[in-house]
Amino acid sequence: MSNSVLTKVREKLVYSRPDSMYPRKMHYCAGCGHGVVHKLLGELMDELGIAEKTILVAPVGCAVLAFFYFRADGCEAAHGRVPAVATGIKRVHPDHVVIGYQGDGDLLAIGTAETIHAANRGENITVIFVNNAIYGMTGGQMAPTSLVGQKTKTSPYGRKAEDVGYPIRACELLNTLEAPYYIERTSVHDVKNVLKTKRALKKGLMNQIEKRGYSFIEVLSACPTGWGVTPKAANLWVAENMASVYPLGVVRDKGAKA
Amino acid sequence: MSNSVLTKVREKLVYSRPDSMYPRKMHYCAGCGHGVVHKLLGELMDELGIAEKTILVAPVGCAVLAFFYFRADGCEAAHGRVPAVATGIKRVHPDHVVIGYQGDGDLLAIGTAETIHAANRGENITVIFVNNAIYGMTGGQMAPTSLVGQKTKTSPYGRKAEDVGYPIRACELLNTLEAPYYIERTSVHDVKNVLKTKRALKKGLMNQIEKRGYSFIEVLSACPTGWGVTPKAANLWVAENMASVYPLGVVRDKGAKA
Amino acid sequence: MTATAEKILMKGNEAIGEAAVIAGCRYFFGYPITPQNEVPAYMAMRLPQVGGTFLQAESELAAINMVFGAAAAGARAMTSSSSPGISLKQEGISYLSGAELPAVVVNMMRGGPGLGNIAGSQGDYFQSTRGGGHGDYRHIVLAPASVQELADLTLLAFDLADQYRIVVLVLGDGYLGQMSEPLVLPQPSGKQFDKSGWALTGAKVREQHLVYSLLLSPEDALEKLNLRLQEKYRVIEKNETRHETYNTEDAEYLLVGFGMCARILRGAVVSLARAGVKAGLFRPITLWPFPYRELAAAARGRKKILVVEMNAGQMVEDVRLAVADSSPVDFYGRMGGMIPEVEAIVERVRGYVE
Amino acid sequence: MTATAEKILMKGNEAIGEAAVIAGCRYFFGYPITPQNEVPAYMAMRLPQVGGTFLQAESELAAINMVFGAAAAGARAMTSSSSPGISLKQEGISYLSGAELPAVVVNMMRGGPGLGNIAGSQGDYFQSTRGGGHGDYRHIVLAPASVQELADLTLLAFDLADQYRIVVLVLGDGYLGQMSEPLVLPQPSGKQFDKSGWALTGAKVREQHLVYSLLLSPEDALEKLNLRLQEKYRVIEKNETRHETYNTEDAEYLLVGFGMCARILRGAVVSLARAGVKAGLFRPITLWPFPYRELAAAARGRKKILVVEMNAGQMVEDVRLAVADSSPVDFYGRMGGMIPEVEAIVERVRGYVE
Amino acid sequence: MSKTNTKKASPAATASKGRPRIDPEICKGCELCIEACPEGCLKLSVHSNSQGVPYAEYDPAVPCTACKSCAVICPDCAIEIYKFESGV
Amino acid sequence: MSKTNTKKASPAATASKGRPRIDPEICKGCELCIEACPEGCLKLSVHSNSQGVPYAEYDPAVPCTACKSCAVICPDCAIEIYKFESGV
Amino acid sequence: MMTRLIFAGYGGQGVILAGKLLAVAAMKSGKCVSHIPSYGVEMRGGTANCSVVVADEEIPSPLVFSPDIVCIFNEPSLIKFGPIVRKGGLLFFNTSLIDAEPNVPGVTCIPVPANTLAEEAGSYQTANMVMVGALVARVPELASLSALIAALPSTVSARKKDLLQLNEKALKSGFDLIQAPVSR
Amino acid sequence: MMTRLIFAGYGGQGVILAGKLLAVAAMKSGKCVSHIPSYGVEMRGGTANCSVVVADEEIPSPLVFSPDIVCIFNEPSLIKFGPIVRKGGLLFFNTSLIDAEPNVPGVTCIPVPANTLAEEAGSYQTANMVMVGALVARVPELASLSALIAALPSTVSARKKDLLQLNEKALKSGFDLIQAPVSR
Ligand SMILES: Cc1ncc(C[n+]2csc(CCOP(=O)(O)OP(=O)(O)O)c2C)c(N)n1
Ligand SMILES: Cc1ncc(C[n+]2csc(CCOP(=O)(O)OP(=O)(O)O)c2C)c(N)n1
Ligand code: SF4
Ligand code: SF4
Ligand code: SF4
Ligand code: SF4
Ligand code: SF4
Ligand code: SF4
Ligand SMILES: [Mg+2]
Ligand SMILES: [Mg+2]
Repeated sequence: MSNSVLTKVREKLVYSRPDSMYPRKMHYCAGCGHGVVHKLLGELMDELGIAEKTILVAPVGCAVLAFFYFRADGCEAAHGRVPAVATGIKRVHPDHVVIGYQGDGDLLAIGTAETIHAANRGENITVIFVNNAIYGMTGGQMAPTSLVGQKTKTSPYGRKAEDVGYPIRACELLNTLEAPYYIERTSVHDVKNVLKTKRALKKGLMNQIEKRGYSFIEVLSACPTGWGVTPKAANLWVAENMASVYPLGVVRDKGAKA
Repeated sequence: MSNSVLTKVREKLVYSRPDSMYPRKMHYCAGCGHGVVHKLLGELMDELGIAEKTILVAPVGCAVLAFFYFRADGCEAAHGRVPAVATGIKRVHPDHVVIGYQGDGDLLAIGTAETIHAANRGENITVIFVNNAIYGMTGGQMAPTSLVGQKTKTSPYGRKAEDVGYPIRACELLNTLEAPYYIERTSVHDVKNVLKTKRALKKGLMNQIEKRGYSFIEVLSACPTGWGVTPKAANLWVAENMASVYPLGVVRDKGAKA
Repeated sequence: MTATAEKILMKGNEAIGEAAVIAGCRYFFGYPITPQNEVPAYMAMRLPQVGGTFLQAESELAAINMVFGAAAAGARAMTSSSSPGISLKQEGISYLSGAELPAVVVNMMRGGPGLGNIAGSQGDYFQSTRGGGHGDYRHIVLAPASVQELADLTLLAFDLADQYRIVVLVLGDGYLGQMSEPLVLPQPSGKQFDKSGWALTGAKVREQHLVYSLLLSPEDALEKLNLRLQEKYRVIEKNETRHETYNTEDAEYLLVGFGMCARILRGAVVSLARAGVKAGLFRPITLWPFPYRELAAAARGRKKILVVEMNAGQMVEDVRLAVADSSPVDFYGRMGGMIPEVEAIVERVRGYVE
Repeated sequence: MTATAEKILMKGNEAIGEAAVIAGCRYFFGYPITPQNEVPAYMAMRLPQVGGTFLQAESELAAINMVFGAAAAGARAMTSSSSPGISLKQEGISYLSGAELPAVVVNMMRGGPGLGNIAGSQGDYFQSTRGGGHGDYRHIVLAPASVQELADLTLLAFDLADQYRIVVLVLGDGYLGQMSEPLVLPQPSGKQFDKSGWALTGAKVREQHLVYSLLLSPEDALEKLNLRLQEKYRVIEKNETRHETYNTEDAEYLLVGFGMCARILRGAVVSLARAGVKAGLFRPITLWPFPYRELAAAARGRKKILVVEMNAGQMVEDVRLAVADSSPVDFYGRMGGMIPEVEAIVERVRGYVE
Repeated sequence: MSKTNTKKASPAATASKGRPRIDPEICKGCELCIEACPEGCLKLSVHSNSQGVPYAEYDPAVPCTACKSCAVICPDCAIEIYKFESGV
Repeated sequence: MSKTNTKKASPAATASKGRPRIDPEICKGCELCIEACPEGCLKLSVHSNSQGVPYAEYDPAVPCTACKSCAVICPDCAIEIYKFESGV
Repeated sequence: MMTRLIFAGYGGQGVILAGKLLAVAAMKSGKCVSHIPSYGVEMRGGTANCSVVVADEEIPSPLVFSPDIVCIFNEPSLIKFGPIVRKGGLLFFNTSLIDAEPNVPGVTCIPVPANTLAEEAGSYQTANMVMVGALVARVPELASLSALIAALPSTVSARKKDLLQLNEKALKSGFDLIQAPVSR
Repeated sequence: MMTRLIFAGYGGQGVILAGKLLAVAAMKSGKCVSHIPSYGVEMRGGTANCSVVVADEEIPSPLVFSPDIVCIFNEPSLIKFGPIVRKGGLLFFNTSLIDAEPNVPGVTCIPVPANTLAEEAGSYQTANMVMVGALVARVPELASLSALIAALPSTVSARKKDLLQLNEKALKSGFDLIQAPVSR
């Protein structure tokens, strides 16, 4: 890269791959939101110095290999069972940072019961919920969060609310429970929201470190492949279509000063 | 029974076992709320004339034999899967009256996912949820709805909220979904509330008959055996302890005139 | 296969879907899992066209129990999944079996155990033939070996299910599901099955119908159910055992395999014949009921039996049970989604000759 | 049993719980189901007393996956259930097996299929020994026949699980779980197992540890795992096969049964001896690995082998595999929660004599 | 039960408007009807049914208003209510 | 991409405050960085990486403010940002 | 020696505990014993029963199908278990709740006014103890009265520890009932 | 006769479709055929390939481990599949994206400027067709050009029906590329 006029200028590296992540190319599609969330998690592991006591529980979904990218211990969970596996780990290691990472099929379809009950127990874990309104890994089937009218492999004529119901809002669902400490919905469709997501994830991790209880961060995230559009168009779709169904913001924060 | 002074008076039978119920002695313990709910259901089958097109899906729980008591078709469902079985039936027979009957363990523990998703699809069924804050059939273990501090076989030191969380409120949980048409919580701990419960059940059945969609009636119900108290004391406990945690009343009614 | 019927090139998973539609199946409940995703996708597209219901369930558990409901209501219903998803359905399958409901379940097996991978495998033979669920039940297991058979046996599955009020498992694998082959669409069998004696259709003008498997009294109820089931199973063993042989007349070596392996073994038999080695193929088509007697007869007098599976050796137990001490039984298996190659089998058999 | 140790009368299910506590198990995750409810109830009472964690999971699925987490974290963890609940755990057990995690699972079998009833049964033998879940895995299956053994074998189960990084299934039945018998509490084995090489304890000062079974490449990864598992299974078959015989020396008839049936058969042997009929008992203690070789040896030269089970005939297949054509094998079974009576067995054997 | 008997059973009892009929074999003796009766008409029998359970019985000395409360609360459909028609 | 180029790249561009460094082998060509750069510094290369994917590249003609937007949005950690230190 | 017993009555009458007490006492006396309650989704709060086996040798099955001895606390249990007692067996029955004289050919029927004696002993809840006392008085090879008394503390649940004295008294009163003709 | 082929390139280059078209054409010509895509959780949007077998007899395995013929669309695929072609086999490679001349001993390498010809034919998306055209020109026993053209409508997805003409043109241009020296 030639920048000849400025050759004398000292350069300072101000942004780079987080140390807590291996220098491995991630397997996600171009423009996939999972990558962004991973990066934020890596950055926070750096900032909070928690990689060495983190245990990341990966879902079955596109993020099935998530633990390969972090310099931390990692665990698989059967499809939907991340909260149960994370519970098992956390009960054994109450001082470690146990992070559950899940997609919408994993967390809100097959794993509905585990999600609700871990939240209801107020397990002191941090759950990161990547909502991309589709089953990415299996090739684009309807998710519980797919929008009304959305065409997928298993809703080829568009999601019909009368037949299969409406998108489920995880944050609002969990907000009916007493135990959860912190619930927020964010998005990674543009720079501003990526940074907001980072703040939310940080809060979620801090809550756990400080033993305040269960934190849940839902991240609206693009799946260009599953939606059959370009990454740009996908992020636009998040902003224009998803964010209205899934309002961004803090849903609950027991730690917020009133 | 001697009523000699009145022998000449003509008697009219104004209350008796509903015709839709077989003259069988029910297997429930003395004072069990399930019996009351069954009776109401029988009365409504009479009043609405629906027994012959009713298919009752019984849970695994003390009500596992529910279908033995009604002159209607009946179906078993594996523990927690009543909503799935009812969905299968209803999709085949959209004009029949499909009633799901479930206990708190069945509906809110093992069957959490099925409960939420059938509600979210807005299946045109009527779900009767008998909440007795305990696993009756298996001998009194903690249920998702057991109260904080409640001693059960699996919470011998009393339910600790910090450890296993708070009682879950099914109506409020389902009320975060868009599809359900009608959600109400009632109780059968005294005569007034029994009659209210009947009205709620009627509404739930009428909604189905009129194809309005999913109805959910939660009934607070005594389990004297599981709680280890007399029936009287049990009904008192419902009134004094359960009703404050589980507020009675209509949670949602899309059919109500605003 | 009628001579005039048109051949189309179709993917195995889609052939299953179309065959089910031809069979009159109008209710499909499923949950996505690779490598069978084309089955639900096909049904999602196709069933609405014929007035049927496709429903993506919230999980495999929900799916199998929706099938329970639809079957209890008297409909032809099916679900489809792959290994981990089939494990989740075991409780439901046991319930279907206990309640004697007819249903078709498709398992396009993938590499296991655990999450494993999505390549084709035959690692679920034991689960399929010995009941992965609890209790003494059996289901009919059909093992197709081509796209044509995926269609034909799916069609048959619905008839058998209704005839015997039993679960029928169509046991394929990821490779069969993903491959495309020429297919002549099968014709509906035209068989009718009367369900009016038990199906839940509303108790108007008749006694109530109940569908359940809770039988509290061991002696008077549950043992009786079990005895009835066992009796039914004996009838099925008698009438529905299916197998196929190829080149067995004067074979010195008998190759035994099912599904994908059977076609590879057929290739090996051809190769061996070219090399002057007399080998034949015995291929169970029903894995339960297993063709014990037929295999015992076919095995008699052979120098060696070679069982080939895409697993660590499961059907080989049934082969041993059939053959007992009459001929030595050898096993060759590939695991984790690997598929045996014709050459490896030829080599193994030539080893016997030398 | 040490001579000085005090005997207490304890219920089978509670003996399991106390033995687990003695074994150092501090994590129990379960979901209620009859006839094993005293296990979780006991643990709910007992674990808090020793600083352990009892957690009633929201379902059997959650329970087995919590065990997965706790085992991955390096702890001794267990779950317990009965037939339908065990069916639901099959996926999780396959995952545990694929990830090679040590765990103890208790199944107090009840009558099936479906909801069945809550009486004791042995209907899950196939599921237990052939892997009800998907893929080529095995778990060690221990079949206690008394309250004392429920305790002793539960203790052993934890050691075996850790030693081989495998799931160990303690396979009892409702009758064993509900009955009370004299028990001498077992002593901890004192064995230590180093989990520092793989357990999830935080990647401080070491490489990351990962617990998973997703192995995408069939050839390089998943087949390798399977080969390693099979190798391990061969070692276990060699070292851990357990059985017991009674009165077999000059027996003309060999009775074979496990668990509850074994004690009834022992009674039959005694009765037959009184009647002058020479019968002996062969009792597999490990159902997997099954004592094929030992049984083959014990069966040689007997006039008849009688297999007795509380099911429609499941272990009898393993007996046939062991015995092959060497002696005729007969079967007597009761189902649906029924238990064979000594008299019926005596009668059957006397029938052979005449 | 003391509570029950003191409820409303005033000495100057008017004539009954009806009566409950309790099937002693179906009754499980839960006493909920006794609790529910606003008139205090019901009490637990000193006898037991064939299951060995003392059952609820109507005390005809205490006039019944045929209000049905007892029947409504009875979990076991053990109670029928008969209303006395005016004319003879 | 036309949009990108007209964004802010005024002819009277001030000197860069920094620069992004994009690893072409890690880049998947999603173009999100291009979209995100407020200065219009980035474009898709006419070349492809060894995976055959055209990657994003920095156009040094357009001054970079080292605002990090491109790096923040990049899902693949393909971008490093270097800030030019004043002194020297 | 192998004696197979069934205790049967209503749930709540303490039949399970009666069996347990006998089993513990026999165990402490060096016998092989087994105890198993019946369990089932029967009428909740209905009848309850348990099987007890006391033997000198290992016990094959804890379930008792044709008992040598039954202890019957109420009528429904008499109807159910009376007919299955083996020829030559014993049938103890609670005359306080059973009006009719049992008619079981080949079986010796022993009347025990269990509730009456229990109430005399201080609590109607100890009818089960009266029965066990009577049982061992008649069949001393099962366990001695002193073994039963010694087994009480470990058998009776913690909540009911204050009833220990009453239980002992009831045991003795049942024992004396049978022993009486002999000792007096 | 049994010919085993692999088509390999990037996802999106239409290699699966190329294989499918050949299979359909061969099937319509009375051959036994099989087609199977590779599938896996590989780098998403990464390489794709499919195996095709065309034979006169029943096909044992649709998977091809040592192909007789490979059609290679990009460099990573050349690296992966070049070495496994059996001795005496053919390797068609897309010179538009592959710079180096493949060095595979014992294998005949046939250069096809697939993208270039496709663009000339009107759309760069039809490079797959160019390749199939070239393939059957060189190996006519697989299928005829006319059979391929006849197979087009049933193979190309509905959304792309408007591309039918372009596809046909591309097929022909690939065919002509190889036939040229002979026919001219
Ligand atoms: C028991 C089971 N059922 C189904 C699958 C198949 N499966 C894998 S990932 C997945 C869903 C993925 O969707 P999501 O959770 O939204 O994650 P994404 O890929 O979109 O990030 C499914 C159904 C499985 N592996 N196991
Ligand atoms: C898969 C499975 N798990 C557990 C059980 C055991 N079980 C039967 S009923 C029941 C819970 C009953 O509680 P609830 O649903 O609240 O009903 P209730 O008896 O209180 O009316 C349980 C856990 C079972 N039969 N199947
Ligand atoms: S399929 Fe969707 S979620 Fe999965 S990696 Fe690709 S873009 Fe991401
Ligand atoms: S245990 Fe409870 S819920 Fe069950 S029948 Fe008895 S009182 Fe009713
Ligand atoms: S009807 Fe009313 S007044 Fe009469 S007994 Fe019943 S509750 Fe009492
Ligand atoms: S409420 Fe019914 S069951 Fe209860 S005591 Fe009264 S009559 Fe009997
Ligand atoms: S740092 Fe900012 S100005 Fe520089 S290239 Fe990136 S987005 Fe553009
Ligand atoms: S955002 Fe990253 S991956 Fe995407 S084009 Fe830019 S540098 Fe490449
Ligand atoms: Mg998703
Ligand atoms: Mg309950």
